[in-house]
Amino acid sequence: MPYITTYKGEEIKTRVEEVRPNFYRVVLGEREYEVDFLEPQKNLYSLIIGGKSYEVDVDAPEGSDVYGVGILGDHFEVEVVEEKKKKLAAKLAIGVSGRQDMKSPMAGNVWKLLVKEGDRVTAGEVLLILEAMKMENEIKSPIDGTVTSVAAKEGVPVAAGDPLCVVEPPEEG
Amino acid sequence: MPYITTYKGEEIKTRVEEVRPNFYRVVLGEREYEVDFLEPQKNLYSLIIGGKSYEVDVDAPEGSDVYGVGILGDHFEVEVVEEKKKKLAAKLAIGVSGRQDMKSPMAGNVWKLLVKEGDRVTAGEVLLILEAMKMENEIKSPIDGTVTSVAAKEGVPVAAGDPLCVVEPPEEG
Amino acid sequence: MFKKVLIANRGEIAVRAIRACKELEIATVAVYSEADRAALHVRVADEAYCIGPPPSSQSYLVMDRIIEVAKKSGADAIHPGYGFLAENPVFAERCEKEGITFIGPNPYAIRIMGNKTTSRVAVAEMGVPLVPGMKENLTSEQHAIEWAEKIGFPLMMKAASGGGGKGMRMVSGMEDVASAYRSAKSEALHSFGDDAVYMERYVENPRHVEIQVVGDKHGNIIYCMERECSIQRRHQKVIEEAPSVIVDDDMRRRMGEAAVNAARTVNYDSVGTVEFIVSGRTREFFFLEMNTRLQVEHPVTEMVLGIDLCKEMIRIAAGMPLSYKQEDIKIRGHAIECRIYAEDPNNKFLPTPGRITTLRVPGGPWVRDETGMYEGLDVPIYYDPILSKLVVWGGDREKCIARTLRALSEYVVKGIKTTIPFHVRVMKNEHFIKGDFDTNFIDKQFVMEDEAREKPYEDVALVAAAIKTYRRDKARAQRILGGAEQAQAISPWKLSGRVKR
Amino acid sequence: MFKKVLIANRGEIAVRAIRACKELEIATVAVYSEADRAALHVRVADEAYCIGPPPSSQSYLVMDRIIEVAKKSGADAIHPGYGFLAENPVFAERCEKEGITFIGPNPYAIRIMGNKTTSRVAVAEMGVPLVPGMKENLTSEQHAIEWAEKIGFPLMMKAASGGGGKGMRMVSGMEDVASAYRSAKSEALHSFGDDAVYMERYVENPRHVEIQVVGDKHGNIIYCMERECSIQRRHQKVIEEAPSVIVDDDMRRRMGEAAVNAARTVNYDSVGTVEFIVSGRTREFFFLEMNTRLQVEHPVTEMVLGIDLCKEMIRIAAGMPLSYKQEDIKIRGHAIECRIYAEDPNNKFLPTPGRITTLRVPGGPWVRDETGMYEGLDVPIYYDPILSKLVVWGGDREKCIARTLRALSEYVVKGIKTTIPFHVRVMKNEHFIKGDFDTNFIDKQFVMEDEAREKPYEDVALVAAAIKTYRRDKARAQRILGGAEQAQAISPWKLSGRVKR
Repeated sequence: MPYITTYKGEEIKTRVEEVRPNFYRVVLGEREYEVDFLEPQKNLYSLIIGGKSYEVDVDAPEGSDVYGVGILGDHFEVEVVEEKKKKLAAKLAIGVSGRQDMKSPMAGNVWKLLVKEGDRVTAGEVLLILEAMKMENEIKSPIDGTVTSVAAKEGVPVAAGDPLCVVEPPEEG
Repeated sequence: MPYITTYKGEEIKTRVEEVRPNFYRVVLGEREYEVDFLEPQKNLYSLIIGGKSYEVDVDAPEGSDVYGVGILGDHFEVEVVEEKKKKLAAKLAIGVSGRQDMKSPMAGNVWKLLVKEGDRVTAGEVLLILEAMKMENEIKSPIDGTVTSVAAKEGVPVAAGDPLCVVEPPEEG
Repeated sequence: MFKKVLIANRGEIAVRAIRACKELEIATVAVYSEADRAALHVRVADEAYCIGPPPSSQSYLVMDRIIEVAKKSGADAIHPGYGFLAENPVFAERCEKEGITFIGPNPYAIRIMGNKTTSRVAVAEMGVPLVPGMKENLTSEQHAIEWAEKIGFPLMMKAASGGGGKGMRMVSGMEDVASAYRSAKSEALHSFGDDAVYMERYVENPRHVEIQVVGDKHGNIIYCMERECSIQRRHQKVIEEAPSVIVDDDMRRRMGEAAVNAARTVNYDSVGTVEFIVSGRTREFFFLEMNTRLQVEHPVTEMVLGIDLCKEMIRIAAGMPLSYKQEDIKIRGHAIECRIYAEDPNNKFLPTPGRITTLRVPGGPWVRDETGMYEGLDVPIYYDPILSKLVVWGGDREKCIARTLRALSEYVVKGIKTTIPFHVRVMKNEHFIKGDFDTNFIDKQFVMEDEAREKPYEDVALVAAAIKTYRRDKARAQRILGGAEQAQAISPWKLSGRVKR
Repeated sequence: MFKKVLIANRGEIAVRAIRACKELEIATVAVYSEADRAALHVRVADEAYCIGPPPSSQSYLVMDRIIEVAKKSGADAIHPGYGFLAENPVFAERCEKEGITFIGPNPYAIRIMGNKTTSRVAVAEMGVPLVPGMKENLTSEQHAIEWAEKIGFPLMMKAASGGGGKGMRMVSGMEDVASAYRSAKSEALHSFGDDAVYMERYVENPRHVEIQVVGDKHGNIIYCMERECSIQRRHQKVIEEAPSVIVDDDMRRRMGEAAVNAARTVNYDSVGTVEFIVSGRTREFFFLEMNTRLQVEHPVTEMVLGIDLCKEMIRIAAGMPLSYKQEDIKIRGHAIECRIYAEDPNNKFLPTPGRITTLRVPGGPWVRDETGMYEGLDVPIYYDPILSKLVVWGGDREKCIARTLRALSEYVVKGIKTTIPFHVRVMKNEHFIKGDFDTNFIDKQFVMEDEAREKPYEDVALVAAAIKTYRRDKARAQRILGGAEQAQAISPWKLSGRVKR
């Protein structure tokens, strides 16, 4: 299947072929790799590529095309998307602005809620402070805009991915 | 639910009641225990009984009522059966003799097959030798009788529980 | 010896203390909050009692509940671990009054050493060197300006009840004295409820070197050599080692004797640590404070000396004399400890509570795993993020670093993020390898060097991500087609949901 | 130093050698049979190549394949581990011819020491004590009767190419000499393809004590003290320790010097072990044989000496001189190793291949896990049942036993049975604790004492079984009723199958 891999802003045409069970051919742009594959523990791969043995830790949150890949202390953020889906996404792209659904980056307690519905905020302004494991973590607005809804409540715990609040950019024109 | 627990040949009337989630009352004959229960890893129980904390390793082969229980180096073979089922089994009991379906006690290779269909064997006679992990393990007939079928083949691997052969006792009278 | 010891703590240090008791054949009593029923310390103790809701203010810090459990279970001693009630003189006195032995020093020692000012006054009398500066607190801006002239620049403005870098200001010239005074005072009040501040000389290339001391109830006090704890992130120790590269035999003896003198001022009668700040430039050392507990980093000392400090602490509390004389204390090789936190080093060190879904712990020669983790554990959000400590011994520092790197490469924790990758990167850093660092190294220099590092396995990462995507897509396609084999893994309602979509 | 080392082995010893190479910053090449693709040594090595089908005769023993992989990968040395090709002089010579360094002694040493008769002749010339007896083989029944008179009773009839207790007979009187001669000869022929037998004195209360030696290629040989290996089950070591309770300083020096003399006869130039049989009654010691490899039990020596024998072995093979002089070798504390086998101690020690579904490894102070296991591993049926080794150090033997018991109590292996419960029971045995045992202890005395032991937790076991049954029955009932929540765990076709039943 043809994919587009995005790593450090660069797009690489990618093809994956299952030559036989647990053996893949992967083409990354001009480079081609034959991969002896095993998954001895869930999302922990043992790859043998041209005789070299690698243990690779792969994390993929449900519903996301962005993978966190760990190899011996190094961390890689890689996006892999089907080629046709990528083209579609490019057409629909609306830039870095737009409506911001703020989600909790971790489980924690909402220690301080600093905004309410209708508040105007600027990019970088602290919206609320989460507390987890005795550490305070500021959640900041990524854009200038208005807080249009607030789901977080002070003193109430949230799980990773829970909605906290929504910031909408000023209407255009 | 009323059970009969059998341990070292002794039968003990047993009742289990779920007082609340993860908290049980267990009555063993005259003794009664209140048990704070947790299963942090599969079939590895953390029990707190009257303040005492125990880690208990419980194994129950699929379809068997006999449990292997391990606590700090000690091993217990315990059978727990519903009271009514036990009574039924008692009625049907046919003693220690009868047709013997010999099953493999472990995964291994059939190294030597020493009997064939129709052979007469005596109790304790070696029927076949299994090899696993560089060790030879003799499988002996538990009764005097005749080999009426042989499923094992020399040089062919078997899994734990696979049928090896059947020994039938001489017909009565 | 005690019959039964209650461990008034949780996590890896509770497990450490329980192990020591087991090896001494002493029964153990765990206490746990409602968030910790499944914690490892509950599972490995002989007895376990719930002492309240998750927040530590309602459980691990509630003296009444802990004393009550001790009495109910018949425990004759309490081990406080570190943190929580470990350095609370009121708790130590309360234990004494209830007839339960507090496994730690006498309450007087805890009280004197728990306060920066009283501890400095006490040890100075015994000739222990202090950073040149004030012995009282500042009373006004004018007072600060007068003293700044005497001390010279750069100097440090510090909160009397300080810790963790809060209420601290480096002042490089006279023009900044007044504003530093005001802001340090306000931060000190906010952080510690006490706005007392003082000033002292700024020690250049500051290194944090501490001496382990052990005293018994018969007046014997010895020093168990030093630990180097300069690898700190935001004033928190993250990697410790023994011995220190900047300490030679003569300096070790002088620091050791100073530490014993400091301990003697309070008739110290347990394991404890005298912390010094050492100038990396001049190798002068100055008393910082004394910690009246078993430190997080005690294992590095244990590994190089072959002495079980946790067991020795229990023996001493039971009134037994020290098992060692000063001349028995000999260093063999080198040891390093890496603190494994539930924090994501690739995402601003954000805390990462959650379920540990896969765990593979490093092993092999001279690798010690001090853990509170197991596979399946839900790491709660309520407590410190320390999960475990990896402690490694080697014949010398170079071998020890190579072994630590090897051990870290074997570590697998999935489900939550940990600081393991951070430690891998520190072990490969050339300044760390050379021993060329001070307490600012991680925050200032390492961060930049780390950003610029080579990543040799980029293509392997891309290959892995591509295969993961391919397998995920294939599994999805097969689920939609409804192959019976693949369907096993998912539930009926999920299946129908997907088919409908 | 080598650039790349091929490890011609599998399991825990392959992992051990790979760890040593990693710490020396040498690249590693693993080889594996088709049954071992998922094995830990494949996952942790830098390179890995499949060398054939599961049976070792078609993979780990095929010299051509291994040499081929070494050449293809550019390995300049081969570490043989123990077993397989470790003591095969032909393989050592083959490596030499191909220009690849064999990490082990010279082939001459392997050849001489690999044969009981030639090794006895060689060491006797250097004055190393042998068990009083014959230096040639028996030629006839009459010959046996003549020698029996000279040696006296009880005596041992032994196969010249023996090992593992096969072809051995204890003979207590003249009337049994002829029949023992015939049966030992026949068993020796059957077991080793060689029917040569000889006789020697029977050593009373025999203990197996061995001396670790290390020699380099520059003529230096030192001894690294002893290991006690008398805890054997059916002539296989299962628990080893260092030092031995029956060896004092003087005896240690005499045994060490004898071992060095034995090693010198073959210009020994690697790590090796000289095995002695020691009379528990008289404390006389006699040469048994020399093992020209790294032993399974080498970690106990490493722990008490603070020396990495596996790394030293690699350094020596690279031509480097010994890192230690005899006077550097000093014992600190005590160490015990428990071999963890895939055998069921509660069911006649039957082998138990299969999948490891849960694994929790012990940790904490001075606990060393030498493993080839991980959670999810399928233990294959083709190889030796050793899974891992638990190695524990303590300040003295008593502390070490207490710590070993503590560590064993933390071990959890589910899915397959292991010998862990057996080790728990040995650590609690009063004869073992006193050090009062010989090589017959486990098979003769321990088995009976173990049968008769108290089991304090019977009711807890019954409670657990009752709860398990209750929960199983409840889950079944809920599945049949088809509660959506419970149904998640099972597949649609299974569910319908159950409903129909």
